[in-house]
Amino acid sequence: MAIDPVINFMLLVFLVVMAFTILRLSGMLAMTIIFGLYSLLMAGLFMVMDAPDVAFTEAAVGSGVSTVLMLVTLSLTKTRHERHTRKIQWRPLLVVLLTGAALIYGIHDIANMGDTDAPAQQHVADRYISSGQQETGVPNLVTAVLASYRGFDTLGEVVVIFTAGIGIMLLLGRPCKKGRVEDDQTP
Amino acid sequence: MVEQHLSILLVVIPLLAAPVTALLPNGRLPWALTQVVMLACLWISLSLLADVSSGQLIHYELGGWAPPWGIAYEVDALNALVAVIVSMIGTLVTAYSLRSVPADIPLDKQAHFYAAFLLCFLGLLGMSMTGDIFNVFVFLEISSLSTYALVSMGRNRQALTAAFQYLILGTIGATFFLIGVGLAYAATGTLNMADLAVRLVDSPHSNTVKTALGFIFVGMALKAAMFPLHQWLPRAYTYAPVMVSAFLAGTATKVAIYIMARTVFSVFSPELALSTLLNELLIVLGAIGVLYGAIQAIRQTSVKPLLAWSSLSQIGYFMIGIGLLSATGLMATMVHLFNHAIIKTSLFMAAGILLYHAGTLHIHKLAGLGRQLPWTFAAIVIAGLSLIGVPGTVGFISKWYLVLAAVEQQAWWIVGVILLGSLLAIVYVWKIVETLYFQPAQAAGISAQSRVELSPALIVPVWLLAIACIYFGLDTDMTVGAAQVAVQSLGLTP
Amino acid sequence: MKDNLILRIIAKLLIPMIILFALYVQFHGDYSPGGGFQAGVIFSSGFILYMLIFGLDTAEAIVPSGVLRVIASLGVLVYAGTGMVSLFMGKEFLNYSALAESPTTGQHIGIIMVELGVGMTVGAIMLLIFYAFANRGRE
Amino acid sequence: MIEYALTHFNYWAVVVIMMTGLYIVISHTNLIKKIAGLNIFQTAVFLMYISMGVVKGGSAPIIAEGFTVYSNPLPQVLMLTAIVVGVATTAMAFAIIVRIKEEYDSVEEDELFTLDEQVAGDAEEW
Repeated sequence: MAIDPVINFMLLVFLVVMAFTILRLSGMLAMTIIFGLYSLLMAGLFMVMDAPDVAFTEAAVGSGVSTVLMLVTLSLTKTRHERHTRKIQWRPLLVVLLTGAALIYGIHDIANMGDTDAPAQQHVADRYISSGQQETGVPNLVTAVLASYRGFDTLGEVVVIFTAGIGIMLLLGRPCKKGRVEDDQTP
Repeated sequence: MVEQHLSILLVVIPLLAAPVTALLPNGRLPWALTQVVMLACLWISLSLLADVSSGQLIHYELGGWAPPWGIAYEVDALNALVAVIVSMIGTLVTAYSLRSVPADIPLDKQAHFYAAFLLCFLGLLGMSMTGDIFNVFVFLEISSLSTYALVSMGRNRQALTAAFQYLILGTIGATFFLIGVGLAYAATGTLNMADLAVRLVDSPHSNTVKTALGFIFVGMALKAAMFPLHQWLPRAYTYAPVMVSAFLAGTATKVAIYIMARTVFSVFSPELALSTLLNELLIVLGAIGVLYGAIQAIRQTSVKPLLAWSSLSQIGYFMIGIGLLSATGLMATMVHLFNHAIIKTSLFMAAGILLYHAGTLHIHKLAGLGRQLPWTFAAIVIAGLSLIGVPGTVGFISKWYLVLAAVEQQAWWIVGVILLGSLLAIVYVWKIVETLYFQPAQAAGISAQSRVELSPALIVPVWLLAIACIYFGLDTDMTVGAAQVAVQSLGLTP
Repeated sequence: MKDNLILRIIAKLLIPMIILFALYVQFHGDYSPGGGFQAGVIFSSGFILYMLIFGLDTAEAIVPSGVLRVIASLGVLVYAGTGMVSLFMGKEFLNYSALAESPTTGQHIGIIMVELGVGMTVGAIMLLIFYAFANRGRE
Repeated sequence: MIEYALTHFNYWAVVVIMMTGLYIVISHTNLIKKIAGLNIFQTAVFLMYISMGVVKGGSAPIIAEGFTVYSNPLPQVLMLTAIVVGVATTAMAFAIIVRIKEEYDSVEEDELFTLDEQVAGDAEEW
């Protein structure tokens, strides 16, 4: 399944349009729905780019967990609209334009997409593809790299999720009996 | 058998302890386990430092895969020193938290609180030990996420907004770091730091590599709260629980600065930094940060924000030290990492004692408290003198090396900035000392409302660090020695 | 939504299939896309569906949050423990080749073990997060 | 030139999406919207990595008979980790937002500033 340039192009254009829509929409519910759709399209694009594992995860997490969490938060905070100022804010715009310019400068001489001679395809990745299956006995190379070659990263990833769980139980666990003090150390 | 695994055990022991701690019943038990783990980590990191001080390197291949295919731990004197800082501060803060946490955190959350504390601790250690640049990102996020939770546990509601602001800026920083790593990977095809260094020398300095350095640098600058990306720091340090402020002030920014030094000196080359004018930027922003932080510190009317802004001023010195791109400059930065961790942690812990005693940290409400709490006051004076850089204290040693580095390059205006920064430090330290000791105690009588009895668990860690301020100011073998070996192992000659 | 018959029946049909799919994704991740993380998310989404239809109390009666905390912690311990076992067998941390006679078998055992750890932690934590949010909504 | 445009179009789109996300984060005051922006910013980075790993004529990196060219598994592995980190951050952020709403009764950043200032009386500090 080689990457289809037309589908790729269409999906990218859609993604850009959706990102702008999320920027402009001030109704929070609509924004959340578009956000879920954005993630789903992103997952589709990953699929087109031969990354089924990432697509799977993005679909489950981006358009699943994140969107549902956003909906729950909207209902808990009773937020329907953001107070939207239509004015362009110049300072954030300047920061964004500078960062974007730096990135455009940086990707100017990045290797062509799909190039088999690109440095990214050569050095480390080459061994994973050529001997990953013999060395780990697992045909899904993503699983092989994830769980064995870079198993320590994945241990870190599990700990990240665990940390989030601990943090959320600290924040939203049974309500504090003590009650918060209004002010005693502010200047 | 154990010796060869020490470098990984340093991270895995707290990693195994954190989920166990989360399951323990609330009360003393989670604290006890945390303390045991911290002591074990302190012992491991000290023995690692002893091993690498002779100049040898410790190399550990995780999963048995040789780098660059697998992740490797590479320990030299630079990261061993950082690991010692983190585990030493962690040990003392845990001892302090025996009395501090019951005063700040509701009982039903203490087990999870200690688990989050251990996670933050192991994240920082993981960042400092690893030789793989993507692994840095993973452990950076472990420490960041737990820090957001820890900061939000502060007793004022402002702790929540402070944690949220930190979360936004911290995540932007981490994502910038990730973009930089991606660009570096696109240019070289590797993620191992040593391998990256080799391949970056081969490849001509392309746009991609320069941008990679820029994004990694900005990402870490956000984490290190470098001026002008410092907005999160004063609020986070002010509103976090006392032991969290003390721990973060001693460790979190230090590790970010270590990563910055590591990327500038041993992944990318100092020449690349020169050609992109990164060094000029570091020095100028560092100098502005030193003065701006100090002036803001003077304007504060409460102890914790004053200390937080003073941290910001000190971060400027690290930036100048790295920006000079010389062996002496890097040595000054490393010595100052250790010294400032000692100083700031002892000051925050001492401020905690004032808070528990008086119930407030408004400076004008603390008048005369120094005479009621002579031990705390004496420790504040010692640490304050170190902060200023009085000879005989640790602060003097690091400023001395920084001045030497500036003089080496004939950069006289930097010497001026360092002296001016010290003068401003005198002003804000004096502001605390004067109120605490020389102003008459308020008629209301603060002792009547004291909340927590002074206990050895609070005052002993403060005094251990105060003694360290003097000891390492007189005997510089360990800190300067380790810094020298580290600088040599990076290929610079002092 | 407790009284809606159609929802209840469809949920009762769907939930076993979701959980079956999660198990497939968990244990077939070596050969096809998927693995512990995706399985954990799918597994928790099955229970979240149950929670939405039959209410938080019923869900918490079946899977109490105390049990979930133990599972979440155990997941991390299973992962790190696999690493420790290979360390005690005389190889490096997480070197699964130490787990069996032939290195490839060892690798395979190790990968299944760590994926199991990932699945346990992710599934349990996702559910705990939703419990925490849902509990806030009731107050 | 067309060759260059075709092989770099993905990266240009990535930059546009990324910067839209970043702009939402730093310019909007609604905290939930900020998190949506943060997610867009992060997913654009995922797209950048995955684009790097694409190989012309390749297939998904699962070894099977009949295929010889596979796309690069390494960026995919890295992004799996990054996606997990992203959802952990998002969940954490929403938990903080829920608590902020309970304490301040607002999720608009500028209102929170004013509420904090009323207590603190010190505008400089934020």
